[in-house]
Amino acid sequence: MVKVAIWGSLRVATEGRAEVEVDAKNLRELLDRLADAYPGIKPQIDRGVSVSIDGLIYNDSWFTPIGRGSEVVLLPRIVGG
Amino acid sequence: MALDDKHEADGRVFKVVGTRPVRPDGIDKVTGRARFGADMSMPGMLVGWVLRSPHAHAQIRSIDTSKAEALPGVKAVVTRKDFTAESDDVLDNCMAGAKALYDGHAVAAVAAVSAKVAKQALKLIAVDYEVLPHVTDVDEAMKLDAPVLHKDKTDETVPAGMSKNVIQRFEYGHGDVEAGFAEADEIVSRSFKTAATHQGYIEPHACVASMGPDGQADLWVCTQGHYMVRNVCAPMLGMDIGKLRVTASEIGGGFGGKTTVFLEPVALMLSRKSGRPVKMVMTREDVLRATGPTASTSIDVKIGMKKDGTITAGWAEMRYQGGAYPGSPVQFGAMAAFAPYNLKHVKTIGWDVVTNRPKQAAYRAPGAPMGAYVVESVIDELCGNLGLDRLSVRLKNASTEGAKASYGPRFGKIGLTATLEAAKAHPHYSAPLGPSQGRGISCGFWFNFGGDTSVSLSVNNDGTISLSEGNPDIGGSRASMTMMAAEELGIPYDSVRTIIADTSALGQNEVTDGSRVTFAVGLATIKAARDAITKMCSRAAKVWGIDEDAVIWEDGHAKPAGPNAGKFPPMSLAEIAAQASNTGGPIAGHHEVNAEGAGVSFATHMCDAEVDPETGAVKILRYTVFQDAGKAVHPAYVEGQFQGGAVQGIGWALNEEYIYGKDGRLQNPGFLDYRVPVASDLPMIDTVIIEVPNPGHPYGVRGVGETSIVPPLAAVANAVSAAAGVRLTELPMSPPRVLKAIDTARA
Amino acid sequence: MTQIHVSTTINGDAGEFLCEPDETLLDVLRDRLGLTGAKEGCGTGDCGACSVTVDGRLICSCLMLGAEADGREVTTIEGMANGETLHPLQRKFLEHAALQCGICTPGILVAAKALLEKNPNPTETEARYWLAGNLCRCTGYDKIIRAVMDAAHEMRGA
Amino acid sequence: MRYEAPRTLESAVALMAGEKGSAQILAGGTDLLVRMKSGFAEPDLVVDIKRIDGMHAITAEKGGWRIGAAVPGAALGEHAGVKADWPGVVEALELIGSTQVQGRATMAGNMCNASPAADSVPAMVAADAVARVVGPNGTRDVAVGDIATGPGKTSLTNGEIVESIFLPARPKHSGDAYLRFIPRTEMDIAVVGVGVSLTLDASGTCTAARVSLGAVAPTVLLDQKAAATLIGTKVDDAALAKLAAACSAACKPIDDKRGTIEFRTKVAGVLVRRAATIALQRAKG
Repeated sequence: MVKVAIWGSLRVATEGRAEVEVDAKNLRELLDRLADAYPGIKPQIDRGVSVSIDGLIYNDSWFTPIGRGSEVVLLPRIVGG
Repeated sequence: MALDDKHEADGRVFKVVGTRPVRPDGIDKVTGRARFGADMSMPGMLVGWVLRSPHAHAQIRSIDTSKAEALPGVKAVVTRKDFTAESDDVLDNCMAGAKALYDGHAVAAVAAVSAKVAKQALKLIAVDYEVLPHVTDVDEAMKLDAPVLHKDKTDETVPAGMSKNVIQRFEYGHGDVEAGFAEADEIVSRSFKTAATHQGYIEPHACVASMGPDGQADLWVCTQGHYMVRNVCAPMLGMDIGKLRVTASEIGGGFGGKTTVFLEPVALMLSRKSGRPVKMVMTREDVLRATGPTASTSIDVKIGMKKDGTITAGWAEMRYQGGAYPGSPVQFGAMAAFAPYNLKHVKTIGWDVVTNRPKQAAYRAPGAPMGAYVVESVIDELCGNLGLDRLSVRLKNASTEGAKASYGPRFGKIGLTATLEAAKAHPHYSAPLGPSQGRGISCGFWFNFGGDTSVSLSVNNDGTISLSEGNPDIGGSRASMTMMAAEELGIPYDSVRTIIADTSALGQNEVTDGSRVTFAVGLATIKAARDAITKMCSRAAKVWGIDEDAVIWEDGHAKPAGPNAGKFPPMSLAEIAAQASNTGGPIAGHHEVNAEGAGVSFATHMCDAEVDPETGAVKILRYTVFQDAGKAVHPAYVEGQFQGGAVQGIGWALNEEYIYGKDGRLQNPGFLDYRVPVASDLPMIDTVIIEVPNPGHPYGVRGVGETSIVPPLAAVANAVSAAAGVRLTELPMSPPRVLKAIDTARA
Repeated sequence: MTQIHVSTTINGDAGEFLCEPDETLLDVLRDRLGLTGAKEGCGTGDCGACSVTVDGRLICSCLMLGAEADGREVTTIEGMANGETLHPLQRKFLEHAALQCGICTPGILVAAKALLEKNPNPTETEARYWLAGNLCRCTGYDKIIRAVMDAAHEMRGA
Repeated sequence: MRYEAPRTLESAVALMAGEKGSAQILAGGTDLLVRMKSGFAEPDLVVDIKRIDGMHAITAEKGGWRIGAAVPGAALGEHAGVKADWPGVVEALELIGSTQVQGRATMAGNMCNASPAADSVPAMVAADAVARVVGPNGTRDVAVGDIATGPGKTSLTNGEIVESIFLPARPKHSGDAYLRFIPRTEMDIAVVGVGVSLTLDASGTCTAARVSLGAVAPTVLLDQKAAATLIGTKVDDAALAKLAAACSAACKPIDDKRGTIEFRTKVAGVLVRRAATIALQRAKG
């Protein structure tokens, strides 16, 4: 299981929990399981998210491995100028 | 810099990286030969002009183009009806649908044989507008009785009962801010406003589109991302992506403002309808009225501090209007505002709001400068109230490796402390100040990212290298790529020529944004060079008749790996290249990657300002940037990014602003009254490059392009507030505002 | 509307062109003569990207009609280098990395050349005020000013 | 649009007077071309006066200087004689726009553009400059302050052309200065402009003064009350304080994108004090 930190305004979809657990070994599984378990998060996932894994930010790479002890934080999709 | 684990590049002696060679496009750019967006012409070319709404908000009842179409010399007229693709905000922004949503919103376009005829034709287009009430201020737009722009764009995060102009709510943080404030010895709460500013690139948007009756098209355009232009425009035109080839011209500045499309789909449509190439070039007025400024904001912030300087809690509520469509960068403001500080209790709330202004476009670290401005202003005030040294307090609270960022994750290796220590040790910090002068400090943070990148590197028969990448070069990146390829291959800088390939030549490339190019394209370039090296080693092995594993690459030569591999003289890249046909054919390396995991970036800025207490005029006396670059590939262009970002920030702080009249029309759509800094406004901008290698890049490179605009708003505001003797809470700090603040404080 | 016939000297070469009476010199240079080194950043004399000299005087070519050029000597960025030999200012701009995107560069070089012809030994402040009409959004002017001062130094033979 | 570049003033007047549509004089063109670009001006005829003999001349006359209508700021700034006599006027003209604009912009054009914020006009008004106007009915001399009648409007009648501007002989022990306030250091339109010209007697007492204000009313103001506060004084701090108060009182500005009423009113007082101090120093030599 991976612990995922959820930002404040999405916590309405996680019954107020700031952190949820899903069974995922990589980024794709993480997003799929999150959307399955917490349908309220799905619209934001569709709008775009980034995921911070151990402090580094990932946007798209499905097969980025997520270790057991990894720190995982859901973020709105990062853009730049 | 002490590091726990070794970086690949540690101890590596670079030969090319870290030097300051002349950029490959340099001669073209100092002789006038470089071709920018508007410098292209094609045989039989028409010119396209856009009709824009004079109203801030209006229903478009009908558009009658018949008289324009009948004018001799007019070859095509386009309105939204010509675009049959599914509507989205980007298309609607390029050509208004049911409503014109801001002053300057495109409503029709004409292609004609000359600009004169086209402009005449625009006057013949009759648009029947039903003018609607408008709103341009973010706080006004949030009121329940405000005119509503869209009925159905609010998302599920917005509580019921708010104005429909409120699109999305964000919340970040951790801990319990109320508990944190209870521990504080001093609390400061303030409200701030910042005006919308424009990226202000000197080159207006321009493109030339040419579409044939077979549906294939070419587009020449100044953009930060020609692959993006292709991917966005093709579906708007109902085309296959592969049928649209986009070539990036030289680009005259972007800063985020050229990360989307405005004219491009319209030019393609005009070309399709007229059957001729069509050139479109914006006027400066068009640029300011209808392309991406950044958000204006209204922010409340509250920070608590102990007498020893420990920040006990930070809270901010941020309201950003991003123009007529969803997508202000408020979430990045809310994420980045407190990122430099390791806080137990922190909370930020962000509201994305729409108003009758042009759709915002990314502007260098989008959303972050305003967040840093309010937080760093209040920290400065707290330091003043408690009599604490402003740099020491920042050092005491600075985020370091392992600190939990206010937006969630724990930081890896970061260089904030190094920038603060460099600032403290710098002579600027201890230099004396005169009367009516003040010094301001600010830290700043930006995420950076990587993204899809494709690079191809050909080994030519004579041993030179042709390097193709797909990211428009805005600030010298071709030089950096050339350097990294030369470094990796072990050959001179002059043996490599780097070009920006068109969209048919390479795989997908993300836009030149997010401070990604030196990081991501650099990474792909190094990997492409390594790919070529592997192939060259294998050719040498064949010639020598040894195992390819027994060949290594050193200083531009294939060499037997050791005495057991056999005694062969090193074979140079040029020798291998010359024999390529005989040893298996052409040699090329390539690399395609989604370069994820870019390292975040921090900076500390220091500014001295003098205020004329009788007029409110501000003079910037001295300015120093301290920023972590990971590894500076071409230090002169790294310094250039630091200096340019600082000066854009100074402009934002002092004089740049979008001014709307009561009629909702932009009052200053020109460089006369949209006041970007001029040479005589400024001192030299000193720079200190800190290098804390980024573990995610083979040479340790971090993006540097954006972070430099994050601290200056607060650095300048803190300097001006110190010099004026009163806290300034509204940007820009134009002379009337500064004078009024001084007079109010004295009264 | 009848086009006007104009005889002029551009970068030392005598030439002729036809233009509309209300056509700016900038449009003539760019659209009729293929000299696209001068850029239009604003069209209102506020950015300096279209700088050229006319009879030795620095001007914005967007604020002059093409018809006015009759009998005048126009010099543009394309006339700055002598064959393969760059003007010292051009060389110093490259050495100092005084350009990023490069759109303002032609105008700034033309303006800086006019400065050094009038004042071979400008102070930093004089250089900054002379160039105040040339907007640059990328560099913050630091490296531009350094390049101009260094070129001036070299040209004085000091 | 037709473009004409006549060789004589008479033919220029005839062209202007004979045009049935709208006709514009082209001197430096730094205002006209901007207005044409934005569509605010769509003239049927443009008469370029730069090919007329004498339009580029700066000539000594009766101890003063006559400056041709086509003399650009850059040329005036290179003229040691005018600069020595009327440094405030020269500096005012040189403040307009960039170096590039200085290569073209003229005092006569700045005056005829009739902007309340024109930089050279308050300086010329303080200098008591006179415009020479040539028209179908002959030649007349008009005080510079009487040319503009409102924003963009002048007292020139059909066919009339400003041929030159005369800066009178500078009295002994006198000096002038012009200061303006702009948000940046260059490239802006004046938010407030102030011209001061004053004359001292041998003892350093002010015997004559002219004070003018720009950008605080529909036209440039000649502020006689303000001038009166200086006359008979040594232009000391007390006099300067009265001067500042008088100027602020004379302001009738508007709020716009460039400044507020409050700001313009206050800064007018600040600038006039500073300008008078410079003029005083110049008068003392």
